[in-house]
Amino acid sequence: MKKLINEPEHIVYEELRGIAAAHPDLVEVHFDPNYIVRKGSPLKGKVGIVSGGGSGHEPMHGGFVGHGMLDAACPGAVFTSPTPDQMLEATKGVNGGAGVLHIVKNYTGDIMNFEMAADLARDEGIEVESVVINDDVAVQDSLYTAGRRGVGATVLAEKICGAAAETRRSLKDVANICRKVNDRGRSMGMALTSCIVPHAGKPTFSLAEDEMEIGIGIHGEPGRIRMKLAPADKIAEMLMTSIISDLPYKNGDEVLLFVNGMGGTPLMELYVVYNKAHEIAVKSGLKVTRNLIGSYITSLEMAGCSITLLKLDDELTRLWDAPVKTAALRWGM
Amino acid sequence: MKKLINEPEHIVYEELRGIAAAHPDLVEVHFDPNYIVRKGSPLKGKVGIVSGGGSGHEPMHGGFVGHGMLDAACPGAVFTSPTPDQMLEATKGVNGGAGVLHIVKNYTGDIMNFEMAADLARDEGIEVESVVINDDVAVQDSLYTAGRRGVGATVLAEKICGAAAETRRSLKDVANICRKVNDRGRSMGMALTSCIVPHAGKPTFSLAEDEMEIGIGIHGEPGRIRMKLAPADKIAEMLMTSIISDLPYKNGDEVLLFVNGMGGTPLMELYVVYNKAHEIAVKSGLKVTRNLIGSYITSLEMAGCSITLLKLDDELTRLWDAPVKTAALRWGM
Amino acid sequence: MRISRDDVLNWIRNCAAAVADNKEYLIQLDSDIGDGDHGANIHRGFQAVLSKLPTVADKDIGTIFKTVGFTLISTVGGASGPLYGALFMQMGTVTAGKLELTLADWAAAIEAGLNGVILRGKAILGDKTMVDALMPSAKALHEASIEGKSLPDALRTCARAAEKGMRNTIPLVAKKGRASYLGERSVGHQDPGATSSNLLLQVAVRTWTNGAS
Amino acid sequence: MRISRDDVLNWIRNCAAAVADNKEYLIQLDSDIGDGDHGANIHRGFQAVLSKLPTVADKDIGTIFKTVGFTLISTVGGASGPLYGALFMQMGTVTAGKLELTLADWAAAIEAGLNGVILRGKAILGDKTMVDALMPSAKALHEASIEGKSLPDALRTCARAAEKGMRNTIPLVAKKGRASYLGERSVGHQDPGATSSNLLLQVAVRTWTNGAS
Ligand SMILES: Nc1ncnc2c1ncn2[C@@H]1O[C@H](COP(=O)(O)OP(=O)(O)O)[C@@H](O)[C@H]1O
Ligand SMILES: Nc1ncnc2c1ncn2[C@@H]1O[C@H](COP(=O)(O)OP(=O)(O)O)[C@@H](O)[C@H]1O
Ligand SMILES: [Mg+2]
Ligand SMILES: [Mg+2]
Ligand SMILES: [Mg+2]
Ligand SMILES: [Mg+2]
Repeated sequence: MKKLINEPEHIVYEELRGIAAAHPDLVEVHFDPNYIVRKGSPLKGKVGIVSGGGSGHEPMHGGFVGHGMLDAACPGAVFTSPTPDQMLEATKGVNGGAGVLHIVKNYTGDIMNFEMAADLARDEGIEVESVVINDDVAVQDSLYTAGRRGVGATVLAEKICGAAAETRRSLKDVANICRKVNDRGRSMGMALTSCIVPHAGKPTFSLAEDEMEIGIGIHGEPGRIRMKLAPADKIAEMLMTSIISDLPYKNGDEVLLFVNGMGGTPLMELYVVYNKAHEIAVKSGLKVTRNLIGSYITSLEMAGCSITLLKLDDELTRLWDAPVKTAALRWGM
Repeated sequence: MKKLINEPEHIVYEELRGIAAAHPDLVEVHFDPNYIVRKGSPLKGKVGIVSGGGSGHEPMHGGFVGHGMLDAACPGAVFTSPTPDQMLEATKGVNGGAGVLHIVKNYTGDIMNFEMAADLARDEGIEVESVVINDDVAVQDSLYTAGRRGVGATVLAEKICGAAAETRRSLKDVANICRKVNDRGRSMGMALTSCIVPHAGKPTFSLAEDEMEIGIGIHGEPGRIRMKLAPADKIAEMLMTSIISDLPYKNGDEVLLFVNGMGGTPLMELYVVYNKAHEIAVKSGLKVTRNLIGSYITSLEMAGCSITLLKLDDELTRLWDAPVKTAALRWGM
Repeated sequence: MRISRDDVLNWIRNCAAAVADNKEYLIQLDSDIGDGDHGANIHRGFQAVLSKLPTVADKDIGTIFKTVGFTLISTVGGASGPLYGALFMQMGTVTAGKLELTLADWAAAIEAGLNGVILRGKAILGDKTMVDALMPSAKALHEASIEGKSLPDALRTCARAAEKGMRNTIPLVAKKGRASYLGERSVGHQDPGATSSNLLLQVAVRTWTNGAS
Repeated sequence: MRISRDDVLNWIRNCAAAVADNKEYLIQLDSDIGDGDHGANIHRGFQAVLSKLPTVADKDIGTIFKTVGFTLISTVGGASGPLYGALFMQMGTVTAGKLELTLADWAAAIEAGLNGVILRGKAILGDKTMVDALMPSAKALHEASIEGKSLPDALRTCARAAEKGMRNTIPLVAKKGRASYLGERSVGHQDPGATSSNLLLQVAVRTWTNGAS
């Protein structure tokens, strides 16, 4: 296991200490229970936005805490949903009287732990809305599965909802905008290599030199299909075709095209994928008016990528463009 | 070779097309010869800043073209210095009458190719200054080597010089600021894995599961020492000790601490390294007043990190904080 | 033939030890069809339980179970944290105030715990989850209690049912939890949660047929 | 016994073919003590030369060499681009206007080329670079020319010197170029640039001792 770590059990703690040391201007890091909260929280009259999930997906979510995005992030152990006490404390810490939105990725553990936290927060008189993100088109039917996973659209939802909350929109509004992002966003991912969960110490799955997995999530779980390694253009085509045919996107739609690295794939390759994905979007009649390229929702050191498409409208575009100041996403300020 | 690519020979071309498609608001991409130039160039009366080098280090340099940083970047083949015609065309394209600064990393190839380009540009009546970045403390003595390599300080020099040029400082001033950054910056890197040069198709060097290389550059060249894999804290200590003792930094100095990923190492691990590096800096009496954490100067998909320290003063801090708007580094606008 | 408070405490301690021993095995099972953390998750939880236990060792069994449940909820995370939390919380509710348990009490506790798991996780038998180990166990205990079996016999029947339920998950297609993303590819693998549930019930036999019984 | 323009063109074409054949080998050598691109670099360059060659095939030898040099400069990159560029540019300068070369001309061309490489790269003999293959070759040609050797003999002596110079780089510690970063670890490896330089001179023998002579 080749990682820059000390003891696997300490990785999240040391990472959080690193974040605390690096970004005291943006965030405060609380321990026991662990959560990262925006500096100066709670903001009176502003809807608080809390997200969270297992660690190992950085910069999501801790790197997205700050002006115009999240008010708090709750990191669990690696690939393990955080516990309700974390979300409860974070929720209390960011409640400025306008209520708190929980942005929850659709995983059994995240759902249940956030549910318990929301119940506990409501018991303490805090208004909480939860929106579940489930944009992964690789998972087909919630009758036979735990439902579609929440992946790339989460990053977009956090940015867009954060912008809405910054303008003092109501909890109901912000939650509805979050649902809108989820309704209009679709993603699919693939892996060239597995990742290694630190406490496991070896790859979660093994892929031969000439194999890849299509339809993976972000937890090193095997994908839907194992295939022979294909060129980047073919991979972009497989992902884009599944995504575009799912929504379906219509001719003339304005979209945000997000090409995401899984953690071990360098930016150079993401631009090669972007090149083809953009071309396919245009050929399909879509107008790519916004984009995001980089490793924003990762799976430890996994090599691979995911693609997310979000159908934009004026409101979403405006909110996407609004200023944001976080460790990992920043513009306009 | 597990990469998101099509043909190895096309990787730079396709990447450049991806960049062109992704960032038409920031840059224009020229082909044959290849260079990326800031939108709206040349800017009258502004010193133009040109850098370049082999591809495979993204986002450096193409991701740094834009307001407040580079005016142009010249990408060579993977790990191969670009050719003089690229730098010549880029220099002509960004010359707004105030001269052009070439920021050159100290590699034999880069030096010679940039030298030829500068001569050719001068022949065409353009004032050119060249500053060579050589901040890698892993390489000890230019009597016995090609001299210290240019690594992490390059990113900082490009940001800081870009800010200076933006305020219409003279070519001489901007070049002097660049030299100052180089004089006050020191770096050292390490690798957990080799990278694979696309046209080679296999790792440049091979490391056993329990080995690492200390003192590597950014071209997959082997480092100075091969060692048993050590914990992140120990690695941070080795790098920081070499860096701090080299300058030497003095008690009370304000510094920028830059923890850089080599391409295959996820952000999570960089924060673990940052945690210790920051602690060591503080213990050594340094004040970490600015920092940068992420994969900014990479070596394809190599896993590993480098650390750069830059001794700040008011001028450098102000220039670092100035607005920048590029694909990979952005704040204040 | 009762289960004393000390028996209960010993069971919990032995569970923690058994989970520690099986941590890698559970990680391996979860790597095959999940995300490779189940062993680490419940190990972390039971270690926290171990350090919490002394603070409630003189309380009633209900309080002890509830404390275990609460501790698991705030330390395990993932899917299994709330589920094992619910199991122990519900076991605590129906044993509130008790200082010892009859076979009927134990059967009722496991049944209540199972219902807690089902209420939270909404899995049914055959979804390839811990429910596949817990439901047959609860049923076996319930029947053994009605049939008037001895406590050791009942525990053994229960453990056999748990093990069988666990093995039965192997050919199933997962319908709940992370393994469900794999669809048909989940076939041929034993569910990690069913495996850890079976472990707890095997430990009960080991602990109580040498000790209390 | 002269080297005609066609001979020169054939030599260049054969060099391109030899570089293509040895691409992987040169990449391997450069991976050991450099960055693994030397084979790809000069292959890219000589491919560009091949497509440029027809445009100057009817020009004098000096123009042909200069065109080769200029093409290498604008397509190879890295350290070897400017260096091989300088080699051919200087060869072109001293053969300007010529339509055929004597042994003395060829010796002068290689010597001028070597000086171009030294002027650009500032390496001395023993720095573990292409100079270690080129310098003995230039010397051998010069002496052969003075001694009045036949062209084939001179080419063979030169090629032997080049090969020896190349082999001599193996035990050296690199002092210039990328391999110098390795310090003592560069010992035991043959320099890629010396290897490609030797290749060009071996091809000269092969081409011109079957053809012109
Ligand atoms: N909805 C559910 N109902 C019952 N048990 C479930 C459910 N979802 C998952 N499980 C159980 O949880 C186990 C996985 O736990 P764990 O690995 O700790 O959490 P996670 O899946 O979040 O990583 C599965 O093996 C399964 O037995
Ligand atoms: N200063 C120098 N003088 C002469 N030859 C040099 C010098 N530096 C490097 N070389 C030659 O260049 C070769 C490497 O070329 P190449 O791999 O194409 O470029 P790079 O080192 O930039 O990757 C070396 O093997 C060496 O023979
Ligand atoms: Mg998990
Ligand atoms: Mg090179
Ligand atoms: Mg799991
Ligand atoms: Mg090389």
